[in-house]
Amino acid sequence: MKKITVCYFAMFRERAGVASETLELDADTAMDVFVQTRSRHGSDEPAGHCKVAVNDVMADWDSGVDDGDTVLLFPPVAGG
Amino acid sequence: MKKITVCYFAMFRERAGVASETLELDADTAMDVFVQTRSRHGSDEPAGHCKVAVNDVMADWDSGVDDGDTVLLFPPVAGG
Amino acid sequence: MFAIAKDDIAVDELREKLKDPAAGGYCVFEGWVRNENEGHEVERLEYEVYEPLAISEGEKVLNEALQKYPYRKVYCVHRSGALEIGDCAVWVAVAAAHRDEAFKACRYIIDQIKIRLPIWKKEHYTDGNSGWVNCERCANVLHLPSEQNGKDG
Amino acid sequence: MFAIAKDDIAVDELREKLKDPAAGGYCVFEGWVRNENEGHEVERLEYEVYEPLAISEGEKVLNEALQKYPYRKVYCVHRSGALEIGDCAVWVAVAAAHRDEAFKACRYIIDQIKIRLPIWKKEHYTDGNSGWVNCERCANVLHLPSEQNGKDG
Repeated sequence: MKKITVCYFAMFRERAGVASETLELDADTAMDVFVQTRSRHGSDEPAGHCKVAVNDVMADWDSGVDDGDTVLLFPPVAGG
Repeated sequence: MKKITVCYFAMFRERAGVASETLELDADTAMDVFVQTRSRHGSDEPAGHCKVAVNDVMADWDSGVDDGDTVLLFPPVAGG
Repeated sequence: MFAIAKDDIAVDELREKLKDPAAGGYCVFEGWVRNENEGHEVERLEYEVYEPLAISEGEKVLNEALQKYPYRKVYCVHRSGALEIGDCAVWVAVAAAHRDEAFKACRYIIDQIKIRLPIWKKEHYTDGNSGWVNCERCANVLHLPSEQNGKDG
Repeated sequence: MFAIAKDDIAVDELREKLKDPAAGGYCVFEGWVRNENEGHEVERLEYEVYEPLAISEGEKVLNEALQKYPYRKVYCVHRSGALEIGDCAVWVAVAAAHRDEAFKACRYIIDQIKIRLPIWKKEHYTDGNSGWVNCERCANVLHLPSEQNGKDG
């Protein structure tokens, strides 16, 4: 198990009811974090619509995550 | 012979030394007017680079011209 | 230069920053808050922006545009916070030697900003409802295969 | 609305004319006087405009753009007279529901204005020379066959 800080944005944050939380997860990749926190961010969005960053750097869904990392889960963006 | 008022613009006007003049020309089309006034507007530009208007309406080079018409000869344009 | 603005974007002042004696073409795009979206009457909206990554990703977009369509100067500002109908939500300005690069760089930048930056738009409708707006490209993105294999947490 | 301006184009005021609550995209193109053209150092320039036909042909271009890329509002102003480096020679603004029409209509308008309107540009160079600038499309236009048959006057 790894200690991962997960940050939720926009609709994810509204559904989770918190902007961030630190969880013990059995996660190897950013995708694992996304899937294992579904009951928190409540999203049935496909991950392909969403984006992820690890430690404030944009990342791929198969990017690895380590103990102590911060994973930012971004719902579908809509700038402009 | 037809009495045609010919108006010169930009480099054509500079070369002709006048903005307009009324000439007696044996001209059936706007192209005839362009060609027969070459010694006035001094242009060796192909007509395809230039434009013509008859009585303040944009015209084609094969547009007919009548006695009393005003033909405007436009050298290559460069707006913008 | 990419920036996030918490208040009205000062378009008149910003234009001055683009001035360049070697620039012959200047193209601006502004995104304005419309009174309607997909059949819903919009009253106002809110942008949520994750600034650290919006700015770094925004700067990346500007640099990509520079490589593709060499320009002389660029400036882009995106709003955060509450906006009313008619407000300017995003402002992209490019000054280039010729108009072709100015238009193409400007278009590239706004297109990328809309799909890449961590910015979210919540619309408030006149009927009292509200909703987060989906990315315009989402309809074209497929589910990722690896997602199906994950463990649900 | 297409207009010819004898003095500085008041871009800040003109922007207000495009405001429309149903417009989500606003695209502007400005042509600025550059300090260089085809290797010549430019000091200043003059535009000669034949107003009656520049305006009617300009309005025609705006209408064509409306048919091709339906927009909400449009405004275009072209300068006449003497201009200095950095001055705005032409200003084209389009407000549309979405950005695609705004960009495309704006581009269509400036492209057509440059090749169709009876407007001529005389550049004055720092070396004291001056010259009328040729249309950018001229290189692509062929001699007309009928021209060879004409009688020289």
